[in-house]
Amino acid sequence: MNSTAETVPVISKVRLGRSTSSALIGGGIAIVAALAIMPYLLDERFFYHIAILVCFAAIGASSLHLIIRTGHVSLCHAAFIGVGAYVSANVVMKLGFPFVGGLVAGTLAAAGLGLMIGPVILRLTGKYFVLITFLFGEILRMVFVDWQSITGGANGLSGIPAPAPVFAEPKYFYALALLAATACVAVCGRILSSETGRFVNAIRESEQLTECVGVPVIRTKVMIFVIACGFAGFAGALIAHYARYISPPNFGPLESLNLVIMNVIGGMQTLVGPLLGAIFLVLVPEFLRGYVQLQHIMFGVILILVMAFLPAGVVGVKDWVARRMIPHDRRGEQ
Amino acid sequence: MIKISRRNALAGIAAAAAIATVSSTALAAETLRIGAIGSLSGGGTAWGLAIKRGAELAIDEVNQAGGLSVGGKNYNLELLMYDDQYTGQGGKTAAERLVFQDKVKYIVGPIGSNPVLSAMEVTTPQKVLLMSNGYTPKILDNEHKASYNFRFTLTNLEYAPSMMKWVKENLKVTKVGILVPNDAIGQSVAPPLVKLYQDNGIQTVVDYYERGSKEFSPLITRLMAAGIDGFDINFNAPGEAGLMVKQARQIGYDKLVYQMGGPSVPEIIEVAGQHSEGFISYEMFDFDAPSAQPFVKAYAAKYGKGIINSQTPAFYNATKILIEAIRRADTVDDTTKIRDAVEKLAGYDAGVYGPVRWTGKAIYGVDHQLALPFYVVEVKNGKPVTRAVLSVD
Amino acid sequence: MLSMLTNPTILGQIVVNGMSLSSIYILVALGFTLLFGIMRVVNFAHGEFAMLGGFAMYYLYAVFSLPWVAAILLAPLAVAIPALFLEWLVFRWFYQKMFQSMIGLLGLSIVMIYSALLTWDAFERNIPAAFDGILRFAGVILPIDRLVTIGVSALALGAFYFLMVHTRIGLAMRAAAQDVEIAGTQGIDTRKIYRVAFFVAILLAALAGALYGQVYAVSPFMGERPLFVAFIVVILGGMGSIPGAALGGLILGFTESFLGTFYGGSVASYASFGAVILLLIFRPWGLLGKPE
Amino acid sequence: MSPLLEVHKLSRFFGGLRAVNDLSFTVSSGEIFGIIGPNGAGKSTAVNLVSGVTKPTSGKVRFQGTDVTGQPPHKLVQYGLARTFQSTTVFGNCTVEENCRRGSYLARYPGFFHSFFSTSKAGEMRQASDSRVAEVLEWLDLHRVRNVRAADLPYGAQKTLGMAISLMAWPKLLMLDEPVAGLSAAEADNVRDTIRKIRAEGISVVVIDHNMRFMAGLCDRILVLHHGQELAHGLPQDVLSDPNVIEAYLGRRYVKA
Repeated sequence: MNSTAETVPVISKVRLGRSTSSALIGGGIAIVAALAIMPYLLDERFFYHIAILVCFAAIGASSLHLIIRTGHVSLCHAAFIGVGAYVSANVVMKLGFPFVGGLVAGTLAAAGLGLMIGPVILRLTGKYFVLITFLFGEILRMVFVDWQSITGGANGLSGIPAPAPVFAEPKYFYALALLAATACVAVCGRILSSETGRFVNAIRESEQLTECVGVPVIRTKVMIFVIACGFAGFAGALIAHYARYISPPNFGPLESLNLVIMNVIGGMQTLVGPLLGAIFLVLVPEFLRGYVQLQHIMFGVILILVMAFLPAGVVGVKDWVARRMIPHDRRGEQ
Repeated sequence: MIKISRRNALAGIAAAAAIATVSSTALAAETLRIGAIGSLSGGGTAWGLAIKRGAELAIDEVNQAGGLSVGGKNYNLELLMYDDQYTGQGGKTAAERLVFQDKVKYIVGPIGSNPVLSAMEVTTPQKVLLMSNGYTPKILDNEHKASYNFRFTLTNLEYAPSMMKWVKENLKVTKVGILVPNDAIGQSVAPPLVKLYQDNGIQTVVDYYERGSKEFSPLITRLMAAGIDGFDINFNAPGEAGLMVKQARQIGYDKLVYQMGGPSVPEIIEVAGQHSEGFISYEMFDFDAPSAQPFVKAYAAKYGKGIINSQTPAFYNATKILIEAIRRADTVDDTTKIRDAVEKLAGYDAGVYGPVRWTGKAIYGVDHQLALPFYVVEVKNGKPVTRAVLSVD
Repeated sequence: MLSMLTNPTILGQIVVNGMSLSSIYILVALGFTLLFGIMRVVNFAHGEFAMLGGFAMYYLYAVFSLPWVAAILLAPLAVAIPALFLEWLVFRWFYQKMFQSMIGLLGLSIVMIYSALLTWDAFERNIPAAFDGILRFAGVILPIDRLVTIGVSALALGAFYFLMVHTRIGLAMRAAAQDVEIAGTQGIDTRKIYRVAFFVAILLAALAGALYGQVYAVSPFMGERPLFVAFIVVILGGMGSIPGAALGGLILGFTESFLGTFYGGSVASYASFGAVILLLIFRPWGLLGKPE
Repeated sequence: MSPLLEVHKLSRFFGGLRAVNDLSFTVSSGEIFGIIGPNGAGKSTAVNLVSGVTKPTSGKVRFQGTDVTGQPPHKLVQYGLARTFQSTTVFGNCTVEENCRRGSYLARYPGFFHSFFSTSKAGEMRQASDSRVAEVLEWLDLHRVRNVRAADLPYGAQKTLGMAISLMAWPKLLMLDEPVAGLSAAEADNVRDTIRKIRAEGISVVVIDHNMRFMAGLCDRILVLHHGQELAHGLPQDVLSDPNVIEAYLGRRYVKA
């Protein structure tokens, strides 16, 4: 037993690149912060619009990241965004509540739906969870299309009011969206860095072992799922009152898949991943939009290249840099 | 890809600059840009290409004739088009970019209620002209009366009454089966259509299917069991409509198949082949008409001999009308003047549909709906043959 | 309703529709599940190989006017052989990486669809039916092209079954599907197995696409529906289970046919999704899959 | 002294297969109790049934006089009944120390609210748990490798770490599923010493293994399972000389020899 200490490498040795990697993460946060204030420097309405879309994507992707950290990849997250959007729009337009009422109702409705289905579907793991959430998202989309009295059917709901007249201007709405996104990411980050995060990580790495040290696994997963769905509903309410017009394709399986892509492209291991992914997935198609008929082909090639050469996502660039700096480092396969 | 993310990493400014360079390809003093929005992704791609090609043909014509002279200057026209992915979100983003980033003053497209309604939220407050096509009445009938929107193809509200009269007199159906997609078009048009049939004393059996289905035999079997003597394949995308005709015949349905509205007949003939014989249809454009031949030739020269989507002439027409209005208003900036010029364009003939006539006041409160002639055709020996030419009342 | 159930014409119709739907679903799903079972690859580009099969059939049969039998045999090969280059270029990076493969191959699917769009334009093409006509049999109307579809699929399934059960390479593939590492240590050349499995999977997808294209129509977007269906069929039967894919395809085809006829399109969609969700909750490994 | 654990007529059927059938035994405080049997005898199913991982078809499990039949594993840990697994014993990607922190959920986790706002209650619990982690690591001789990634430990040390994780919850009874499977003789001896150390702290241990030599030298009492049923039950030397047991293990022809 005593000999073990000499025969195995100590972890600090392996992680020679620790300071470089934390510098890179810090750098990532600095880039995000710089991008966040950039629209105000440029002061162009279209940049505000794009920045707002990044904020929405960031809330969606980082809340999905919470679920992913429990080891479950949900393919119906956009459907929960839809629940928040439709509930908020209805509460404001039909019941006459102010925007805040819609925001709260949308958040609670999505969280409530998460609480209803979470205990059932979170018993499934891995690919089975992916599949059941895919089907559930598809059913919700069909409900959005068919429940015409509430959702306006396939034609959607139009004429949704802005949160306040001043927020009809993207410049001011961006402040709201940025605040919301920052708060959401901060809460997600705090959950993951707290003791709760420790046991969330444990659940992902081995559900069985974690259950047997006394962690109520299902209850913890449901709690995280409900919080994440709540954030999705929150984002949905914001989207409804920004776009002023919502329709089912905004909340379909393709959008859910986009949120997963943000996580995978950015990196599923840390919260920085989905943030980079959100920026990536909003900006890259915008770069390409001008190449009218080639845009999709270029985007597809980018997806293939990132996944083939950075299997850990864009965040994995730091490992790639580290490998260059430390020639004999261990392979960073995940 | 690594290049892009590094660029992000180095400075956000660079990213923004890159967006700007991609979109604003050197605004030369002599270039006038016309915006376009259309779906170039997924199932709506055929329509996006129709907008793109129709507008390009109209612009080419003007440029080849030496450009457009307005206010003493001569402009070379250029089309700037963005994809809307056939969604509301995409329509809004494309409109934001055209209006605020590229400072475009007039937009042709999009097609489809979702992208039109959300693009409208951006363009109308900025007084940007939107020459679009979608089935929902809200495109013209909204809180901004005297808006900056015009519609260039007919919807069921325009053509259905005259079409119904013709169907009732000539086809003598008593019980009609209708299959519609469960999407924005289907949900907009099916209820008024059913009501119209009922008002004319004709029974209906309606069923919805999910967009993207290819197998309609079960649904048609169901309609047959209900004892229909007419099958109206209204409002389906061309491929789906063609499959419905083919599959109905294949499972032994031998009564009438027709459509009171919807896609063009050549596409249905292509998909259904010999089974399309005897099919009767509303048709928005007659590609065999002598007046259409210059357009058809120009299309084939530029895009090959494939089937021409019937929205293509509509957007060719829309672009030509827009250009003519700019010429008459004698301004490229004052969109209110240009709009007024569009409204007063009655009698102008863009070449493919005959003289312009505006309608819509009774239904939408504003005369911004182009009144087009439309046709009833029957497929004989694999060719559409015109049986009647109808017009909006 | 009751009169519909007892009407032999309608019942016959339902069965033939169900069988022909099922047979195409099974062909697509088999390849999808084979790739997942052996390489842990979620091939989101699977439908696009079916699309290429459709175009290959279009050119061979409708444009070059080859005899139908030659066209239906050559079309899958015309797709699967060049596809081996894609295996080398793209797929091999994603073996044994479930999520990376999902996103990377989604990228491939996008590239394939929009390259096809640039090449072939968006409109739908018809492949003239080889066996047009109706067989009337005891009051039941049977479209002959459906029967041909069923027959060709059955032959392909039989050949596939023979390959998997009675050949060495099939045995090796089944071993690899069980556990790649163990198969590797037992002297099975996994790289070769991967290539063969890929070839077979693409062959089946392209054959499905050729049949699908002839029964329906050919266009760059025609792969979306088969992929969607393959996904559901494979969930239903059990990811990676080959008999499961066959059973899942049969069930889905018949459900769509029965429910569509009796209750209409909407009910058919809700009911089939709901049923699959219930199945996942109570038997997540699918009808014929194995629990992990 | 009343028994710590009472298992009464426990059965579990999978379809037609009787994985465990009518199994009864008791474990007293401070005892090392062994369950042996050939592969497929139902040993792991038996542990799973007692520890709540699998629900029994019939029968009762009582712990300290309380009926805990069918309770989920995390509840049983609260009662004081912990276990290890045959294959997944540690969190491979974390350090040894982090493994132990994850094991001490009950002592460490103050609830979502306290943990989110890092209240003083959370701080106290964290400190208490950290010192307990240090104590256990020292006790089981793992403190030198506390910063090593668990997957990089030798297999024998991983098994010890697995026990350390379970011990973080202060159990009264620890169930070990094949603790020496795949270990060398020297490593197995190490594990045996560790198990004795644990018992010396007053913690009862239930060990499941098929290695007779190892079990005979360790356990106070042994139960032999065969085809899901009890074949013999008693002191190690009596059980191991039982002809039925020898037959089950080695085959009929060895019985007379």
